Amino acid sequence: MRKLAIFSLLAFRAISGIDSYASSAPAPERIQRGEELQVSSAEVGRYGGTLVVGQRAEPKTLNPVTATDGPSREVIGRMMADLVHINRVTQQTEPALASSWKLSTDGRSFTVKLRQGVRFSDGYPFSADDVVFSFRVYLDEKVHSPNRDLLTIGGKPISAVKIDDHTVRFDMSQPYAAAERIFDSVAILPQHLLLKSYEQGSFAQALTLNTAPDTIAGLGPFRLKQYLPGQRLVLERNPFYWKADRDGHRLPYLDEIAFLFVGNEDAQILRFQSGETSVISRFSPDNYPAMAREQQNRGYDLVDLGPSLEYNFLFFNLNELPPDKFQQISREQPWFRDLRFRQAISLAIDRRSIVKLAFGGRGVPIWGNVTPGNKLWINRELPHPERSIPQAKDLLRSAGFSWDEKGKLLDLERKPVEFTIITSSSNAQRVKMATLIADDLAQLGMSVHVVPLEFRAVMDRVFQSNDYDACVLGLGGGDADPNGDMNVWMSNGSTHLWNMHETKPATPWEAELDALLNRQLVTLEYKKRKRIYDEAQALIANNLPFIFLASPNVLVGATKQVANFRPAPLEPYVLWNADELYLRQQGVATAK
Amino acid sequence: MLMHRKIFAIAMAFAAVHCGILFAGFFAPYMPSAQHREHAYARPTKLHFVDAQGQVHIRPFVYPSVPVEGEGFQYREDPSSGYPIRFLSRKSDGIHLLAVDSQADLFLFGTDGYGRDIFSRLLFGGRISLLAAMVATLLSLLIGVAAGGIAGHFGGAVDAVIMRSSELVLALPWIYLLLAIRGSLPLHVEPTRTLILLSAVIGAMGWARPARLIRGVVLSARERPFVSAARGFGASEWYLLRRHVLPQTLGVITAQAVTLIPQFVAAEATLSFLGLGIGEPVPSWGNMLSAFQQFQTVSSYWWMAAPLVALVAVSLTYFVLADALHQAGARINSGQSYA
Amino acid sequence: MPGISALAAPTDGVSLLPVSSPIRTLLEVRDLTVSYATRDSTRVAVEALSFEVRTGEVLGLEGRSGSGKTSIALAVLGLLPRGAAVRGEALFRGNDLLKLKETQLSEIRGREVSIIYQEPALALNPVMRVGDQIAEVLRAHSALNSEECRQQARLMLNQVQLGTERYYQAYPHELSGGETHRIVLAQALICRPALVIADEPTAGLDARLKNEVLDLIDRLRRETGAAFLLISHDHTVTGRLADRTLNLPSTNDRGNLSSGMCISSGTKLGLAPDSRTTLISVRNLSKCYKPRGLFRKKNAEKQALHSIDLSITRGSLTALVGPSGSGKSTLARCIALLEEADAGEILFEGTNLLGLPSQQLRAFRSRLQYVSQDPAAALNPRLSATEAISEPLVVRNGASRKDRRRAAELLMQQTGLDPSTAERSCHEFSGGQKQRLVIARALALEPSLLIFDESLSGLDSQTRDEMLDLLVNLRHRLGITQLLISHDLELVSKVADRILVMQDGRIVEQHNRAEIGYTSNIGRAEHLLHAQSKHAFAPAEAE
Amino acid sequence: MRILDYLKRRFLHAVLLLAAISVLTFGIAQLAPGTFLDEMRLNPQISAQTVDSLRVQYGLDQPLPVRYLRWIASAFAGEFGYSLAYNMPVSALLWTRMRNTFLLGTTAMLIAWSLALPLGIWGAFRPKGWIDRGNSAISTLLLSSPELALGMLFMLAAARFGVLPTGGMTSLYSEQTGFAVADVIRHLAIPATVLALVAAPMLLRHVRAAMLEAWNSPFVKAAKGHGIGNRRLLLHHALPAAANPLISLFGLSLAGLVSGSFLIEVIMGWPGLGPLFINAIFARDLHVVMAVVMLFSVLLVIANLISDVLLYAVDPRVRAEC
Repeated sequence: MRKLAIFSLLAFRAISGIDSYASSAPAPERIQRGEELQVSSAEVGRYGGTLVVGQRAEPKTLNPVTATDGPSREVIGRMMADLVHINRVTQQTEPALASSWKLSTDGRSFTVKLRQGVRFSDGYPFSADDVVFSFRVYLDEKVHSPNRDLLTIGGKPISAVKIDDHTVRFDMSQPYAAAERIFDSVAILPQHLLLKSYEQGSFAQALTLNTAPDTIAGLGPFRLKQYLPGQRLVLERNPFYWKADRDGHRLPYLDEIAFLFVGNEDAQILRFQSGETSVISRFSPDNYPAMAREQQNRGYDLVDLGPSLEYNFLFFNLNELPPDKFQQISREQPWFRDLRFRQAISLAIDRRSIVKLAFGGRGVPIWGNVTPGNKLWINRELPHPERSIPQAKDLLRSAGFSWDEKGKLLDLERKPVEFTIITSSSNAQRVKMATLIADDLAQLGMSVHVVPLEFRAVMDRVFQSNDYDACVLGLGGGDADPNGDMNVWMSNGSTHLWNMHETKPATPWEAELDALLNRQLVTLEYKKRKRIYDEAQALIANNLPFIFLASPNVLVGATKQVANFRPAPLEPYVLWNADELYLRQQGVATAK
Repeated sequence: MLMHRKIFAIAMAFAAVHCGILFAGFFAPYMPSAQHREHAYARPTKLHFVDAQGQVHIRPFVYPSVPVEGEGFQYREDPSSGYPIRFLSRKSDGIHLLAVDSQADLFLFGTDGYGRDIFSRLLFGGRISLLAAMVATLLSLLIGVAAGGIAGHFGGAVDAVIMRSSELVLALPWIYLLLAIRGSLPLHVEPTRTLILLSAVIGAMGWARPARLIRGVVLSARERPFVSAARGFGASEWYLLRRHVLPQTLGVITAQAVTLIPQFVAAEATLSFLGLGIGEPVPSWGNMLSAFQQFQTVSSYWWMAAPLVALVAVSLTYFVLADALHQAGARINSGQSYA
Repeated sequence: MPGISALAAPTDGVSLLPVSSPIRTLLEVRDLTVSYATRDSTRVAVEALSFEVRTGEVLGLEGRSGSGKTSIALAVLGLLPRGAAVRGEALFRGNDLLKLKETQLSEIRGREVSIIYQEPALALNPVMRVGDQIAEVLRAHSALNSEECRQQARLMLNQVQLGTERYYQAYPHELSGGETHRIVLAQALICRPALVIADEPTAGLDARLKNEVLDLIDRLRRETGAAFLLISHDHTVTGRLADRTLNLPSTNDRGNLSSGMCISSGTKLGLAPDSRTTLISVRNLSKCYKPRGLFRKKNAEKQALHSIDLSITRGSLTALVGPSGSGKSTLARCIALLEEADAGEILFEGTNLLGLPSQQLRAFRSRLQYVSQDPAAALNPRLSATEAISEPLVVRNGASRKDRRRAAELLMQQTGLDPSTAERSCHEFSGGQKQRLVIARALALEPSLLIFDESLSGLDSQTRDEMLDLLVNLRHRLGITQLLISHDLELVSKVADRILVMQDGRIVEQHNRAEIGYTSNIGRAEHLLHAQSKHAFAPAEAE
Repeated sequence: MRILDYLKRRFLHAVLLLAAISVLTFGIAQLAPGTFLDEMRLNPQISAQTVDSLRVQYGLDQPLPVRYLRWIASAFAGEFGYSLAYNMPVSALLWTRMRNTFLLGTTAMLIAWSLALPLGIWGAFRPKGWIDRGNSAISTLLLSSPELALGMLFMLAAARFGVLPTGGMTSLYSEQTGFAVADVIRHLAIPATVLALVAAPMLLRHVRAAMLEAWNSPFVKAAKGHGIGNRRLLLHHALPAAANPLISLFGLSLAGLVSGSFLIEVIMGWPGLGPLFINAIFARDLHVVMAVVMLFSVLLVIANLISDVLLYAVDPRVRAEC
């Protein structure tokens, strides 16, 4: 019996020793004459090894045109390449498949020079036809690509015209600021593989997870090797990748990247701590202390990248509602519409406590829609009023509110001020924020109830039924450029949360905001544009459609094995330079 | 005699737990929703008997705790001044069994992420959770007994319909219905109404399994000769069911009851997620448990497991009590087995 | 007997004692005392009993039920339940069985001393083929392999005249009462034990089967040379087989019966007997059993009653006799409305009860009372005697607690029970007392017709006689019409006004009391009962 | 022949039940607020028009009966609907995951029964003995702890000691190292154990009760009187007689374990139906939900059927009654 136990333990040890495994990834192809390689400025590394990444959810598709969920985009991003890429660290654009580009003087056309000698991961040569085909697909209404909206400028989609085999011109109906940024993450598709399914009208069903690896090709540093449903997806080196290091070695260094689908953040952390994965991408701040404690024993490094682009906020239901149907809300809306009321609330909220208790101190309080994480666009002049209950009370008093003998706040009709805050129950931090806010506002005599709801129930109330008083949500994380958030701030935007059905600006300041945003959109010079956007930020901060709360820091980690690790506060936080990552030792990058 | 003493002891433990929960306001040192933001995730406060000078005090005292700079939430005791525990002290919100001066804190089971006293929340939360669980258990058993009893006793088409519907109930994705219920409610629901609602929802969902078990017992019970004897002197079917058949299911019912109560307390955590549970900041064991379900909480703040320990302990007393009662009852009803 | 002799005496295993030594006394029991601890006291079942069994002899132990007969059998083999205390000695071949360890005992059990249980139907495993159950015993005590054991079991089955393979493969529920008796006999004898303890080996059998089983025992004991300790309440059994008979004193004193029989003259419980009018008559009654259950079998119907015609006059005592499976119990249950007949009429005081809506039917139910074979099962163990007896009153009109109590005490008196025990729980009463409780309950509704379905067969002769007296009394004092179902012609002929003989679902003979005359015709009827030798797989009657 | 008849009848019942479940599930699912596309709405970079055109493309704008009929048609075509999240037929998602769930469920059931049977039998053989008391204490403890807590505990232990993996089903490259089966077993160990520990206490109680009844039955006492040894008595005489209620339980536990494994799968990252189902529920990926619910219902029906057939095979009394 005992012998058996020992034996089985030994056997377990034996099989867990996967270090001895040598991967079957293809060797990088020799660099050919005339191949216009991009040279990476990163430290020169060594070939080999597998990077293991834990993903909270399974990717849903490999189709770059239809993918909307984070995990899918994280995987697709490694398999595909774009024309112009945003460097996640500098937040500036840099050449990718396009070796250079030029904006015409009228700002309406954008000419792109493509890299020479580039091949897809199946060895098929890449040309301007692929680019034109890709944009045809993205812009086709029947394909329903979410990217189409980004590529639509001034209500008209941009058009791609082939000039020669390595030149493409994009035409826009109006000048567009930061035009090159829209090309980031727009993956160029292999026309030779996808033309048929596109013409048959079955493009959405192409490139699913069940697609055979040899029928899928991209221009990214890696290509599909294996997908095990519910378990993992393995990418292997693209031997034809168009980047090389300073010593002329073709990238990427890694043989393989394995994405393990672990289900949730807890599992992600467990796997990372137990050494089963090599990097951890963005974990929530409350996990930081426990992770940091184990840093030394387990051989990994955690990196706090500072504030993210995510801004969390409280907003009130300012929709025009039929009063007979929403009696309760209609009674409350006069308060919500009163700026002094919103200002009082903003003053009463203890943002430092939110940062401390919801983010374990790893975050920053915010008073505007651009976080300190967005180095290029933040308006540093915005005032940061300190929390003050007396000031808040003064504001309320001036707005006609009063208090009864028990300290309850009464409105003009001497009815108690009572409302609910909904938030998504799956986000513990936001539930915590809402609960803290409720406690803060109790000091003003308001009786505030927190109702955590399932995510889609929250969405339904905010977007469809408008049946809510106030809500805590968070946005951001995609692009640092102001254009990414246009739909939130434009009065006719589709994510204009506080008042969904506006067709024209409901208030003068919203009209002003619309005008400012439209102006920055066509302003091509950064400094001018920044000045306009600063003004917009101030306008938002002064009128408080959202009461901004806090922004969490981006926290990531990697085992000490992983080199060239340069995480960034923009998605995908750690894998954006996967082509440059390498492992200091052979084998699977795990902590020992 | 020995048996009686055992039952007595268990019943006393049972009473003690429920007394503490019932008079939470007296036993709890703090209000359950009072946030001590400077003391989030504080460890259970140490009670001291010996001060820095080595002097022994009969009345326990505590040292104030001071946040320590560094990662996460760490505190150290400040031994410069001790504060004795006051018994039966009067505060603005009534008399409390235990209290300390406001310069120090008395967190017997530590605090949660908002700096709320877990011990107080446990007592207040137990009130609502146990009540909801018990009412829900009662309800689901009531429906279960009725459905199972009728199905087993009358058989035939009634049986088929009831049993098929129980299979239906077991198979349906209830989450959607719960979401729909949540959608049709006003956003803010008072805890008392939530309680009723919770019990109703859980009860309505939980009847299928007890019903199937009870049906099994009834099937064999109704075949017993004394049932047909009673039928022979003109008893109605309802009388038979009530007087002879259902009493035989008591064993199954008690066994089910004690398994369902802890399950239902835990189920509230799931319902909280759907927005149907007891909302913050009102405590319940269910919403306290859901905080504990995060891995880091488990590994870093072990005292957050208090609701789990309490739940297991309370269920254990239920189990043991039910077992003891059952054994006592088994003498009268010898020869009957139960599940 | 090749099979048995091949086995010879236990020489293949480790024997505790040399068999060859000529010990005349096989089992010697000295001062055996068995007591059971109950909640409040200890009950002594056997007190200081001494006897001996000699090699090859049949010792009869005779005693009333409750005299601790079964306890003796179990005590000797160490099979008493927990909580039973045994004192004294039981020397088997000089070894005290009471002091042996469990492992040593199990070597002796079945191999040297075997036991035949009172109710063979219960003593057989319902999910095991009976042949295997016989082989099992041999397997436990010999070094033979399982195939050889099975072979021996077949031979043994042959010896108990169940030689075909069909019997080997049968499950207990497929066998008739007499057949199960043979099976347990085969089990007891397959290892050729020196001593067989038989506890009521013929209980529950009708006269013919009883004779057959007794003949078989007699034959087998001569063939095998085994000694028998024959325990029975029936002196005909012991008288027929035993070389010596020992009478057991009754330890459990149970109420003075004759005094219990007095019915206070002031009470008026029923109508005066009127022998003229017909109380109930049955016409063309048919009943067919359709199989139930999940795996419904086609064409498996069984016609239990074929167009029965029958009428019972008011105040009479009618007996219905017939062999097992003749449909008499079905008829009784149909008349008692416990089962629904398929066709025909049951006219009760002129009203056809068949097809009445259940609401109206309930009023008639109280007037037709049925007393089942097994009184223990017919009482809810959760209820007290008062509750049980007065239950019909509650059902009928919800009498007050006080009224119920008074009625229960009166009824207990009438049926010879001690009214001071009225608050006891039903399960605390003995078998005979339970039977009285059931009768008392049946009387509570002042029924017009009482049906006794084999209600007397499980009782010892003395109790049975007392019960018969009770029936006669009920009839004369209260004028209650009675229908008595039995397989025991001799018994019913003592009391019945009229005897109906049933066979294969038909009433084949009727005898009035005058005709019976205690002699001539009984012989004929008895012959008839015996002649209905049923084949092997006759389904059990009560199905 | 009669078993065929019986199966025919059961099949009819099952079809009716499944039809009812599918209609109700479909109906109930519509009551939940929100749709699959809601997550897109929150993305400022996707316009409302795109979301609306997707709505039309997915047919979410159609009336309920039309959508139901479409699903039925697709189910009969063997696709079981179309997953909006994965952009592919549901059937392609189901089979591997179902296999994995079965693997976990059956392993757990094996463990649970192989714990419950011997311990329950022993408990009935020596009631109030120390093993019996230990069983009852541990099973009571297990019954009163939520399975989630149990799962967490094991995961923490796994992470701490590092002997067993903390999740998943296979290691990277396990197929190349030649220990593929052993690797799966290693990964199975924790989830299967947790699941078994959740299920075993109830089974144990039932086994003990059934065995106690069989052990105290007159025929076992009679067999004891024939000198049959305890071991054989227990296993060959009492156990088959006690099998009847246990077989019914077996059917229930089969269905129970598979559904119970959903939660454990989610916690432990086991690639079964559980994570797929839970995610589909919250993503309102209706057809995936439908498919899993129907699969589960079919399993329920089959489990009941299996236990009935087993009952028929094992208990001659049942056979006779029929």
